[in-house]
Parts: sequence; structure tokens; C-alpha cells
Amino acid sequence: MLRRFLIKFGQGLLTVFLASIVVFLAIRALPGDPAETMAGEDQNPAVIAAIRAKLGLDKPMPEQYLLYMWHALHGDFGTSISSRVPVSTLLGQTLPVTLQLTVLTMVCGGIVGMLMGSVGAYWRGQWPEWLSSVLSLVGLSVPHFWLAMLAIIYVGTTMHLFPVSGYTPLRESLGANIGHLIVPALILGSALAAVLMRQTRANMLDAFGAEYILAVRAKGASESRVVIGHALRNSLVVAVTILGLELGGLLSGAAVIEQIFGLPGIGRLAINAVFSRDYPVVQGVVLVVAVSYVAISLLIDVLYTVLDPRIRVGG
Amino acid sequence: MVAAATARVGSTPVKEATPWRRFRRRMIRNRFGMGALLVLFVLVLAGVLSPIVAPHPPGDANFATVFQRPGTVGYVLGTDNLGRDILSRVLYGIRASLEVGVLAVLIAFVVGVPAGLLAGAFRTADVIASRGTDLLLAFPFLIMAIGVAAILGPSLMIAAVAIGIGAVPSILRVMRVETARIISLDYVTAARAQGAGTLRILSHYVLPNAASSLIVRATVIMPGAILGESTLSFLGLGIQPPMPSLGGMLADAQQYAEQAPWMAVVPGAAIVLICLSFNTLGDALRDALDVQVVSRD
Amino acid sequence: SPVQPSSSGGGAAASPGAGPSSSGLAANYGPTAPPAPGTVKKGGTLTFGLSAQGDALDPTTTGALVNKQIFASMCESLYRLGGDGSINPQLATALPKITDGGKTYTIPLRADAKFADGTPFNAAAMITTWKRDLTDPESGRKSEMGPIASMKAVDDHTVQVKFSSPFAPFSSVLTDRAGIPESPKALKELGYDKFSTHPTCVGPYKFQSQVANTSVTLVKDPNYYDASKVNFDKIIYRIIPDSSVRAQDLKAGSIQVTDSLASTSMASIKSDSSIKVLTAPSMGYASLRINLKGDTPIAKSKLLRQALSLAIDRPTIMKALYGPYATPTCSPISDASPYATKQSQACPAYNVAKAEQLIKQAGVSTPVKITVKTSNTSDSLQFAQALQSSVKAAGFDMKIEPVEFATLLDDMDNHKFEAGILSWSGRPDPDGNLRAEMATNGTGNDSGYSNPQVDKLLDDAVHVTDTAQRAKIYGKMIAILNTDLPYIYLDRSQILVGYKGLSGVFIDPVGVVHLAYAGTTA
Amino acid sequence: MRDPDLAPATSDSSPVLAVRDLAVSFRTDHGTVDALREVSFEVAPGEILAIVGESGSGKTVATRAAMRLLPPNAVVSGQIRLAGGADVLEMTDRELRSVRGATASMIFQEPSAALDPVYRVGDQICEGIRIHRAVSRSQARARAVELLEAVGIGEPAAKARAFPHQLSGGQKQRVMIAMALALEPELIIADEPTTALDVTVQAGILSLLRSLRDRAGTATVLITHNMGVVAGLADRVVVMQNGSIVETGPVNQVLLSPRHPYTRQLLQAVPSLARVEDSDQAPVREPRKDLALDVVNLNVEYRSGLGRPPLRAVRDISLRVGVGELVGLVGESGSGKSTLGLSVAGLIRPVSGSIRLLGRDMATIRGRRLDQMRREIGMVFQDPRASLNPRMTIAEGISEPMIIHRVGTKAERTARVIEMMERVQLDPGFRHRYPHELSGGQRQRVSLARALILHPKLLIADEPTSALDVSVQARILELIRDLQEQLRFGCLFISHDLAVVGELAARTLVMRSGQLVEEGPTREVLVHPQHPYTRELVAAVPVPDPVAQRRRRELAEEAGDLSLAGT
Ligand SMILES: Nc1ncnc2c1ncn2[C@@H]1O[C@H](COP(=O)(O)OP(=O)(O)OP(=O)(O)O)[C@@H](O)[C@H]1O
Ligand SMILES: Nc1ncnc2c1ncn2[C@@H]1O[C@H](COP(=O)(O)OP(=O)(O)OP(=O)(O)O)[C@@H](O)[C@H]1O
Ligand SMILES: [Mg+2]
Ligand SMILES: [Mg+2]
Repeated sequence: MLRRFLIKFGQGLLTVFLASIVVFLAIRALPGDPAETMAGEDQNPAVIAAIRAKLGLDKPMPEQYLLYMWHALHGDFGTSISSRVPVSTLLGQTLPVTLQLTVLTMVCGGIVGMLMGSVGAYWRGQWPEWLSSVLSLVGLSVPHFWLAMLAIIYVGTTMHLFPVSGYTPLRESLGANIGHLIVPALILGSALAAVLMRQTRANMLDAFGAEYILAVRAKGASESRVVIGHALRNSLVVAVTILGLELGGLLSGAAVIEQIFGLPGIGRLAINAVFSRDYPVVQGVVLVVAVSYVAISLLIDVLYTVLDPRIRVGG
Repeated sequence: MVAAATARVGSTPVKEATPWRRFRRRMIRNRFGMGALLVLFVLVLAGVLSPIVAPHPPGDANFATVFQRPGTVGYVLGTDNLGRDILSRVLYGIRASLEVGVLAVLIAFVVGVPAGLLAGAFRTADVIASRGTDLLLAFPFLIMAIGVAAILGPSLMIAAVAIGIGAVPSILRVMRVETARIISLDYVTAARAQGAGTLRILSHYVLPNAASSLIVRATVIMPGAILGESTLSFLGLGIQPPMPSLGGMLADAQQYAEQAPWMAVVPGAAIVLICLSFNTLGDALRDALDVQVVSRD
Repeated sequence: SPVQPSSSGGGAAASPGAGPSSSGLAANYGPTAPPAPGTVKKGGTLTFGLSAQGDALDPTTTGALVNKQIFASMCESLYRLGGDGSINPQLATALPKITDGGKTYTIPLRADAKFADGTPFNAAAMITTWKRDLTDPESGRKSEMGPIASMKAVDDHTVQVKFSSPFAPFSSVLTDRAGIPESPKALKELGYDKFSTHPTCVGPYKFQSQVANTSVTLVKDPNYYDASKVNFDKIIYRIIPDSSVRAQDLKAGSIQVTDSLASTSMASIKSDSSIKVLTAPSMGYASLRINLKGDTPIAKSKLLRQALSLAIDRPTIMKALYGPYATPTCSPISDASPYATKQSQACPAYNVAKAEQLIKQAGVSTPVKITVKTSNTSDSLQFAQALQSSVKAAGFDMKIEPVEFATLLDDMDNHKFEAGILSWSGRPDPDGNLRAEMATNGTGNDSGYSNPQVDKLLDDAVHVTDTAQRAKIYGKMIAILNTDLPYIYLDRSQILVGYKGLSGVFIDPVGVVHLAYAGTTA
Repeated sequence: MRDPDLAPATSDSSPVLAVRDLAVSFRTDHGTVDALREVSFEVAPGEILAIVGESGSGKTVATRAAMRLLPPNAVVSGQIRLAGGADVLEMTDRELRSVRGATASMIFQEPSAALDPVYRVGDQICEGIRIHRAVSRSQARARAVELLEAVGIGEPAAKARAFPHQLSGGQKQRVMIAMALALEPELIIADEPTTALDVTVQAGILSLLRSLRDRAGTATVLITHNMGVVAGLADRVVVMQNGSIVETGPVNQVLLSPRHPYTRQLLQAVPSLARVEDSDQAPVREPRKDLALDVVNLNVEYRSGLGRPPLRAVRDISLRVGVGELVGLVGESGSGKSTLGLSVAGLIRPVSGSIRLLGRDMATIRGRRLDQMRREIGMVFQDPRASLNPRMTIAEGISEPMIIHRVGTKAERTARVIEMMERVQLDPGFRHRYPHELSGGQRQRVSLARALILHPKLLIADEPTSALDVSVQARILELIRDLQEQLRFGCLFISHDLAVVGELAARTLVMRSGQLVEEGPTREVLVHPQHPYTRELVAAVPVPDPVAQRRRRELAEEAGDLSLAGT
């Protein structure tokens, strides 16, 4: 057991290492030059060359990579080319924002999605299912940036219910912090809830065919217990899989929402960094995301055995 | 002896219900499912025939007719900020969006399902597939899309491929855990005892029993892909102009949310219609394949 | 610098193109004088909605336009641009005395100014900064500053710069970042590399903190020479990339000023009468760049390029896309510029018949295929599509190839394109634009244009200091350029700055918002 | 001790369960299936009513209807009253909930499907308790362990923490029983509660039911195929056939002087140990050559949780099955019989020991060759429901081995499926049904048909007839014997029914706690058992004569033999 865990852990490290190589090469394969972007108005070749030298971009690739890894292992992920801020500082500033957004989204979307899925499965073909289906369709078929725009115009500007954009750190004010994050979280959560709703509903319908559901009913269990405690519980593995994927996806994929709401998250950092070919930042972000995905997959594999004791994934 | 055995509990048999007949009957009897199928058929037809049925070329700007409201003569659904006919653009857009959606789902399935099955069944395959998806996921979808678009230039195909590949992990992971779960069940042990090879177990035992999850995945990925394309369009990485896509139209309309809401409403409604029909069809399929739960009708 | 046109704004020049105010809105720069006493409140915090995250906050190295907005409040320059394009003293006390046939500039400096860290501002400090500007390998200023031969402090408050050949644009250059003195103490303590972590200049506000991608916070600087006129305690520059969101934030009152409103937001902004809008014709412009090094009909035939230019219905396109907030142009010089002449601003009218005739004359069969690369933002794509529709009538079959912005820059640099649309933020002095783009070895010469006649005129123009004379030279040069057409100039957008509940806000023609004396309206 | 003839009949209190004119039909994709027509019966407080009858005659459906547990496609008419309350079919959900589990509880026929796979069995027992009684979690836990002990599960505290898949068939069944007994309801509906139990454990369970009746007046509806159990426990008997009740009456009358021809037919078919004693089989010797199966020193372990030692389910077992030989394997529930069967078929990897199947060493065969070799092995799993793919029709399931090994054309396969179904007494009209649309016994026959369809050389049958009524069972046993003679396959026949083993097997092995405690010719083992456990086992076999059975029980009680006290 411990051995298996260690092996997986090793594989995880290897994955992160591979990711670091791939991103290192991939970002350099993109056309466009950070030194050029950085030189800005002055496209003077001498300046560009000087910047390249300073960034070490004139060195052979393997050397660049080894240097990067060497520093990274010592906790130094380099300095952002465009803003001159250390990448670790940037990550430290953006990660908490995105984490908070993710947690809120998971709470809003995850719970609502699973509940709606249960409702849909239980009252199959009746109005509660209709309602939850319609809601999920809205979540599925309206783009985030649209919902965001509508929320900003109506909820933000017209009704003044929430700040239009921006961010307040948690330690400054909890209320303001949630105020800034709740609308984006609801928007992101709408899609998550929709996806979970459909998945949960389908898997629960499968579970409802099982005889143990009858046996639980025969004990006199309340319907909520039958539905949540047994049918939902038995269909959780897939939902958790999806949740894990979405969790990782949110950590990096909320870029558009972050952009619109002016949230200083890691997704926006990443997008801007790719656009400006800010190599160290892109590398840093990818490393963070890789580590989080590896950790999430490990966690989920452990969760599987808890959720369904018969399952043994990954040997 | 046999005669005695057969003269048993009474039943009034209809036509012999083979699984396929059962499936077809359940499908046909599902009003919503058939409705969805019909709508999809019309949508596909509209998309395919768009060069013929569209009243205007989709990309032709006409600066004399910008921001016409829906209902204007000659422009039934109005025009956009460049004076282009929204009806024509939606017709072409449906085609593009369906292409993106179908292509993305196909890619995701063709790669994800076999890989997930193998990963659920074999340890080595699992290591490769799981770590592979971790690696893939380490690159945030948008970063990957931007990267690909930067190298190859944005296009419909690339958007679809990027979205499809982006959806592979979710199919793969779901398939993997479903495989692992189903493989641990007694009827698979029974199949193994009969000498069923892994291939047969995966295709005849795991797949049908994971069908529910898979169908749902497909119906969720489809709108996801159509919207994903709109996000890519929003970032300028979508389909090439002047060809419209529904997502791209939405992205363009965002700036005119207050000024010309119909620019968003029309393609938005088309997307909702597509999503609605795919999801309804998916539900109907799932229900028709589900032999355990019998409909109450 | 090339400006990424996008709905999320790109600094001073928000959308592709720019234009003189001939057919657009009348410019409105706002009053430069401090608000009358009693009309504003003292204290409080001002929140500024900034359209983009800039690069390092370092006047020497920065290439980002948005940083100019922040510098306007914390890093004063020797000179400041007036609404009419005039140059006014700020940290200098008078315009430079130009002697020696335009080769020597003598500039008197303020004696009462102190850097934010208390270090006195003097000639030595200015020279220290310039030395850095000229020697720091990452300096973005070096090429702007012309052929400097030497500089010296004539006395504690007078600097003198000598050029090896006359360099007329220098005064104008000093209105920009090259004219910003940096605290010698801070430079020494932090080093060149880390100066941006705590930029220290002379200004009404001083740097307090920065969170990347979020905000820059400035506080009132008690050391400022005019500190009594400064009203706010604090200015927060909050980065809000989405232009519609900026407009909504302004309406909701969560920001009080924003540097750039999109023309598409104007309808919504107008519904709120408490919002005031300042406008300036941008110095920047959008152009269709033709790669003359390419092996394509359009590269080979001047006539074809002329036909293309004639086939573009500039006024209609601009009106459709930007309403009154952009104007057509055929020139890199803004109508408002003192260097604008009739010759330089001439723009042949849209003429399909003539375009068709020119194509025939060029001996090319229609449709003439042309592939245009453009940035892949929604705005640029719309713009390209409008062009595409417009030139179709004359027989051009234009294909749009959207590429990601950094790729576009790269492709253009390496002449890997047939034609491409790009915006340029523009400089107050025509030399800043034309030398980069049109000189044989210009750093922004993407088309690979090389015309000895133009090279010579460029040199001539910087060797004379008389404005009228220079204007004439530029007029001649532009006439040549408009027959050769390496770049087909398209439009010039209006800078739109919105604010609410404030007094004492004004902008300069580059679109920089000046808030030194601004305060909440009492 | 009450007199079963008198007690219930004289009781004039209102019945615990009164079923009147109950008719059930299922609307399915293949038309309407009438499962029950006009069935009426009553159960008085403290009465033990046995329902016997043909497999598929509607026993399960009738009792499930009593608790309103039929699937949504069932059409139910009639009247059902529980404990004198309202009509079950008319109750609100809330009323229904308060009745279920507390007033009447149910032991499901197939425990492996009826236990939620994701919860520990202890918690599942607790759940029922905590739904109806305000007790703390720890109290409920303690009660669960107590109950597990009462139903004869060794190491109850440890097994309470096990998940259903970690238990043997009989252990799961006892968990179901413990769950049903937990609240001491007025009525227990027990659907074949002892099919997976060896006779000694079965005796314990029956005595438990009886003592509950004596102590708390609990009534029981007992569905069973075991006439010995009926004789030992029941007060009254209902005989069902083809969806109707054909005979009902006090146990003595029905068993000793049956009126309906079907009842008579049923009783005649009851196998009995006595016949083994009478038969004079030639002495059988352990085969030397032509071995179908040769197992030497086999050890099989199950992994336990973190830090606990693995559970050794099979210890050092050696056994041989000759070609054409049928070897019976009997033993305690949970002793490792199924595990042995599974490992012999190569489905569980043993930790040590060798298995030679048809002359080939299983350890060296892998992959495709192993799959091909499995053509020669037929396997009947203990729990038919779990071992059938829910998404394959009966026909698909039975023909699956043919498809896997590419035998026959499509038409040939269909013909063979129909033939096989007829031979196992299944209506071929069922072939397009799905497993959940059959009765327990029908599913078991599907499983058997599947195992036999390719004419295997070795048959491993884990309780292949436990869910069958004796008349069908008799015919199935006959079928196995015929086929065996014809095809000369070796057979390892696992069963709790010593009479069946006695009838069929030439040699018999007895297992306990993972070990073989006795082996020899069946007659020797069953008539002159050597090992004390075997003796206990043989003594505990109930006989289908209520009078005789009662006498045996009284004798045993006098002798203080607790294991027999219940029979
Ligand atoms: N869900 C269903 N759909 C269709 N037919 C069903 C369904 N459930 C049971 N049946 C049929 O109803 C009849 C009665 O089934 P039931 O399970 O009551 O039999 P049983 O008497 O309990 O038999 P066994 O002793 O084999 O368990 C059987 O013929 C069976 O095939
Ligand atoms: N998957 C498993 N994990 C752990 N322990 C198990 C597992 N399966 C069975 N066991 C344990 O192994 C022992 C033997 O089980 P097995 O199923 O072989 O018994 P059996 O002789 O077939 O009993 P029965 O007659 O009740 O079916 C039991 O104690 C059981 O709890
Ligand atoms: Mg039954
Ligand atoms: Mg067993």
C-alpha cells in the first residue's frame, strides 16, 4: 500500500519533470520573441540582443534548461520578463485568488450540480426534472463571457448588488473578498453544475436499477436517504472524476472570467504571459498546474477506493 | 417434460423482443427523443444547405444597413455591426459550429475511450495514460490553444482539434474509472471464467455498462465544444473570417450587448437549440439502452 | 510601438487606427489649469481604471504605453505636451535654447524640485539618468535620443546636450519618458535592474506598492514642489482589461477615471450624464503594410497598391465601425500636429472606377488575390472584414489570415507576410514615426521599403529646427510615400477618456491623463 | 414448545399479514407478464407460514408486493393489510416507511445484490436500526455485532467492518438475516433465507427464528424449497404453482397427506439422505489416471486492509477429480469452498500450490491460451444474479461462450440456446428477457445452461440448484447426471444439500475453515462420518417429515446439542 503510494508519487514527479521539459520546448517553439516584446517601442537590434543575453536566451537550449531547473530546484523560478517581478512572487499573488475562486466555484457548482442531478433522476419525467434540465441547459449553452457581461451590466451596474470588477484580498475584508468572487464563482459554477447534473442524473438512474435500493427501502429508509445515501453515493465515482478534472481545469482555465472581472488570478497571468512570450511565467504556471493535477489525480485515486471498495485503479 | 416447462406463467407476448427491436421501439416511443432527432436533422440540413438557403453571403459587409433590427425587410433576423445578415450568418454558423462540435466529440472519443478502457484494465497502460493526461492537463486548455494557434494559425479545424484533445482527459478518466469499477464485478469474473478475452470483456461488458456515462459525456462535450470555440473566438483563436461560427458571432456581439442585443440572442438561441436537442437525444438514448429501469408509461 | 488592437484596449491608442479631428469629434483636452480653490475636496482616494498591465515601471526600459499613465502622476518630465501639440516646461523652467545650428540644447531646470526620496533634483541628477538611458543595455530610450555627442551641467540647474548633427525632435522627445529624471540615490541603491521595484521620481504622487496584474498604488508626495495643489491622498491604478467592464465600472462609480473607452461603449456611457468624456485625436494610426520584399503582384506593382488604397472606402468603414470616434487618414501625421500641411494630409477619395482602371493598367487580371495578416482579436478581425468587403468591389479578393499578436509582430519583422494590418501608437514628432517605418534601415520598416530620396528627406527634416520648414519637408516626403505606398494609411482613432465626479482632469494629445491637480468635485 | 398444529389456527387475533386477491403483472417491452393471479393468504401473529412451490411461481413477487417493493412497471391489484393497518397498496410514503423494517422486515433472496456494495455490512445493519430507533451510533454498532454473532458469523466485530464483496455467499445471507431481525418486527418475510448455509448454520438460524417467535410472537413468512426446513419450522404451508396457490393447510396435513397432484409430485422429488444409506454403490477409489483436475497443496489468500495479515481462505488443500467423476464439496459456510472453486478456474491467483487442469499446469498458462483452455471449463457461480451481465439478454448470456470460442453459426447458436433452455426447464420464450426480469431460480438455471452449453470437460458448480424447487431440482440433477455420463466431464459440485450430494457424487470432500477435514466415497462420508464436524453436519440434516423432525429436535435438545436444537 505504502509502496504503491510511493511508486505513484514517483510517477507524479516524473510527470512534473516531463511537463517542465515540454513547456520549456513548446514555448520556445512559438513564433515571437520575448526580447522583442520586451524591447517594446524600441526595436533596436542591439537592445534586443542585450536583452536576450540578459535573459540567457543566447545560450544553447539544454544549458538554458538545466540552469532553469537548477534554479527552480532552489525555489527560484526566474523573473517575469515583462514585469520584472520574480515568478514566485507572481504565483504567490495570483494563486490564492484562483484557489479561492475555485473553492467557491466547487462549493456552488458541485453541490448544486449533484443535488440537481439527484432531483433529475428521482423525479424522472416530472416537473422537477424539467426544471433542473432547463437550468443545466442554460449552464451548458450560455458562454461564460456572456453571463459575465450580463451580470456586470445588471447585477453590478444597475442593481449595485456586487462590485463590477476587481479584487480584495481575504485578509483585508472577508465580505469584500466574497463580494468580488461570488459572481464569477456562480458563473463558473453554472457550467460545472450543469455538467455534474447531467452526469449524476445518468449514473443515478443506473444505480436506481439495483436491488440494494429495494433492500434499503425495505428497511423503511426515507427517500432522501435512499436517494442521497445510496443511489447518489453509488454513483459518486464518476462525479468525483469529473469534479477532479474540473478542479484542475479551474485552477488554470478561469482565464476569461478573470480577465473580464479583473481578477488577478493565475489563469489571466498565464494568458498574458503566453501572449507576451513571458517564458519564465509560462513555465512557472505550467509547473504549478502540473503539480496540482498530479496531486489531484493521486488524491482521486485514493478517493476511489473509499467511494467504491471494489475498485482498484492503477493496480 | 419440456412441454410442461413451457406452459408456465401466462404472458401475452407481442412480437419477439430482440434487444435491437426493444431499443428501436423505446426510441420511437420517446416523443422528446424523436423531436430532438427531428430538430437536429433540420439543423444539419440547414447547415448543409446554407449556401442555397441563406439569403445573403455571410461575410458581405454592407455599411448602409448596420444594426438593423430583426423584422426588417430583407433581414428577417436583423443585421450586425457590419451590416451583415444575421440569418445567413446563423445558417452558416450552425454548420461551422456543428462541425466543431462533432469533430471535437469524435476526437475525444476516438482517443479517450480506447485509452480509458486500457487504462482501467492494465496497469502499464494506466501509468502511461494517467501520466499522459496529467501531462496534457498541465497545459491549461487556453494556453495550449493559443500555442497551437500561434504556430499553425487559427482555424476551425485547429479549434476543433484543440477542443477535442482538451476533452480527451475527461473521457479517458471517466472511462478508466468505469472500467476499473465494472471489471471488479462478478459478471465480469463470470465472463472471464468462460474464456472471454480482455478485448471482449471491454467491448461487451464494460462498454455497454458504461454507456450511460459515455453518452452523457458526449452530450456535454458537444455544447462545451461549441462554446469553447466561442471562447477561442473571443480570444481571436477561432474560425477564420468571413466565415461565421455561432460562438464567434456571440463573441463579436459581446461589445454590443446593450446596443444590439439581437446580435447575441439569435446565435445564442441557435446554440441553445443545438444543446437542447443533443441533450434530449442523449437522454433518450440512455433511457432506451437502460434495460433495468422500465419506463412508467 | 505596435499596438495590439483589442477590445481590451492597448493603452493610449485603443482601437486600430487614429485620425485627425477633421471629420471626427472636436478634441477636448480638458482644462490644464488647477481647479479653482473651493471647487474640489481635499483628500480621498482616486481609483483609475487602467486598460492593461504594463511592463516594468521604469522610465528607462519601459515600452508599454499604459505605464505613461502612471508616470504622469509620479514621474514628471522636463516638458509636457499641450493640447495643441505645443511643448510646455514642467521640470524645466523654459524651452531649450538651441544653438550651434541645432546641435546644442541648453535647458534650465527647476530649483525647487525634490525626488520622492528627498534627494534634490538638479543637473547632475538629470545627467545621471540620461547616462543610464544611453548605456543601460535594456534602455528603450537610447534610439529616441538622437546622436548625442556629450552632455554637461552648465551649473547646478542648467544642463547642456550636444549632438554630433542637428537633432530637431529632441524637445519633443523630452516630453516623453526620456525627459523623466530618476532619483540618483534610488538608482544607486536599487541598481538599474531593480529600479522598477520602487521607481523614484519627481511627481505629485509617489510609488507605494504594486501587485502585478492588479494594481499600482501611489500616495501623495509631500516633497513635491507644488504639493499644496495636490488633492487626493492616494491614487490606485486598477487594471481592468475589458473595455466594456471599464465602462460599467465607471458608470457604477467604482472607478473615477479610465484611460480608454471603446467606441462601442460610448452609447452606454452617454446614458450617464455624470460621466464626462475627454477626447483627443490619437497620434497613432493603423496602416496596411505591404511587404515589398515579397514576390507578389502587390509588392511588385505600385499601381496595384494605389488601386488598393483607392478601393478602400475609409470614411464609410470608420463610421460603421467606430461612429464618430475615428477618422480616415492617409498620413502618419495627425491633423492636429504643428507639422500637418495640406500636402501631408491629402487623401484621395474612394474611387472604384479609378481603382479598376489602375488594375487594368497594371496588367493584372481580376480578381487580384491578396492575403492580409491581422491580429486575431475580435476588433482587428472586424476591421479586416470591413476592408475585405470594401475592396471587393474594385476586384480585390482579400483573404484574411488572423495570427496571434506576437506572431504577427514576428512575421512582420521577418517579412513573412504579403500584407498586414498593424496599429502604431505614434509619437508627437513625425521623425519618431517616419524614421522607424520608412528609413532604409528603420527599426520598424516592415515593408522593406528603401528610397534614397526619402532617406535624405528624413535627415533633412531633423537638421532644421524651424517647424514650418520641417513641415514642408514632411509634406514632400508623404507625397512620395503616397505614390509608392509601402504602407497604406487607414485611420486614426479618437482617444476617449472618461471620468466621473472629478475636477481638474486633463489629457494631452498622446492620451495621457493628468491628475496632478485633480480632486473630487465639491 | 407449542404444537404447530394448534398454535396459529386457534389464535383469533387479527392477522399480521392478510393478502386478498392479489394479482400482479409486469408491463414489459415484450408484452405483459402475468406473474400472480388472485392470490390470498393470511399470517397470524406468531405463526410461521411456509410458501413452497415451483421456481418462478410468484413467491418472491407475492411477498415483495406485500411490502410494496415491486418495480414501477408492475401492475398490482388486490388488498394487502399489514398488522391490521391500512392497505399497503394505499399507504402514503410516510406510513409505508414506518411499517417497513419496523413492523415487517424482509430477507432478500439474493443477498449479494441486496447489499449496498459501498458500505460496510455493519453499517448497513446499523442503518436499519437507526432509522427506526433513537439510538446512538455506538449502540447501534454494538447491536450489529451482537446480531452478527447471533447468526453464527465468527469474528463478528471484524466481519462487521467488511464490505459485502469480502464475505462468502452464506455470510452475506446471514448479514441479510441479521438486518431483518435487528428490530424484532412483528413479521419477517424470509425469501429463501438459508440456501447458502450449511445445515448446521441453517439449524442455528431456524432456531433463532423459532425463539423469536416464542419470545416476541414474531410471525414469519418463509419461502423455501427445503422440505426439511418446512417440516421443522412451519405451522402452515402454502403451495404455489404458476402464479396461483394450489394448496394450503397445516404443515402436517400438506406434507403427510398432500391433496393437490403438484404437491404430491413435489414431495416425491425430495432427495433424502436415507436413500444414500440404502443405495449400495460400488466402493469408489481415488482416481489415478485421467485426471480432470489435480490440485496439490493449494493455498489462497485475500488481502486485508492496511497492516492486517492477509486472510488465508484455503489452506493446503489437495484434491483430484477424475475424468467423468463427480466430486461433491460440502462444508461450513465461509470455509472457502467458493474460493477454492474460483482459484481452480484460474480466477484467483493462489499464493502457493499447483493446479493441473486436464493435464496442464495452470500456473504456466496465461493470456490467450488460458482463455482458450477455459472452453473446457464450465462454471456455475454461487450467486446467479451478480454473475449475469445485466445488459445481456438471457439468450446472449447463454450463447456467450459459443461466441467467445467461435462455435457455430448464428442460427446454430440460437438453436442450441433454445435446446439448452429447454433442458434446464426454462421457457425459451424468456430468451430475450434481461436477467432482472426472471425469478431467482430461473436465473440460476440460466447460469447452469451457460456453463453447460459448450459441453465442458470440467464443471465447477457452486450451489447450482440451491434456488430450485425440488421437482425442478430433481430434473436438473438428472440432466447433470445424463450429460456427465454422455460427455464424461469431471465435476466439482459444491453444495450444502447433503442429500443432493449423496445422490450425485461418487466421492465427497468436507471443508472447514479453509481445510479439508474429510474425504472419501460419498456413502462412507455421509453414512459413516469420521470427523466430528462431518458427524455434526450429517446429524443436522432436516428430514421432510414434520413428526419425525420434531422428534429429532426434542431428542437433540435433551442431549443439549445446541446445533441441532433449531432443526
Ligand atoms: N421485473 C419483472 N419483469 C418481468 N417478469 C418478471 C419480473 N420479475 C419476475 N418476473 C416473472 O414473474 C414470475 C414470478 O417470479 P418470482 O420471482 O416471484 O418467482 P419465485 O416464485 O420467487 O421463483 P424462484 O423460486 O425461482 O425464486 C417469474 O416467471 C418471473 O419470470
Ligand atoms: N474478496 C474477499 N476479500 C476478503 N475476504 C474474502 C473475500 N471473499 C471471501 N472472503 C472470505 O474468505 C472466506 C471464505 O469465503 P468463501 O466465499 O470461499 O466461502 P464459502 O465456503 O464459499 O462459503 P459459503 O458457503 O457461505 O458460500 C470467508 O471467511 C470470507 O469472509
Ligand atoms: Mg424467488
Ligand atoms: Mg460460497
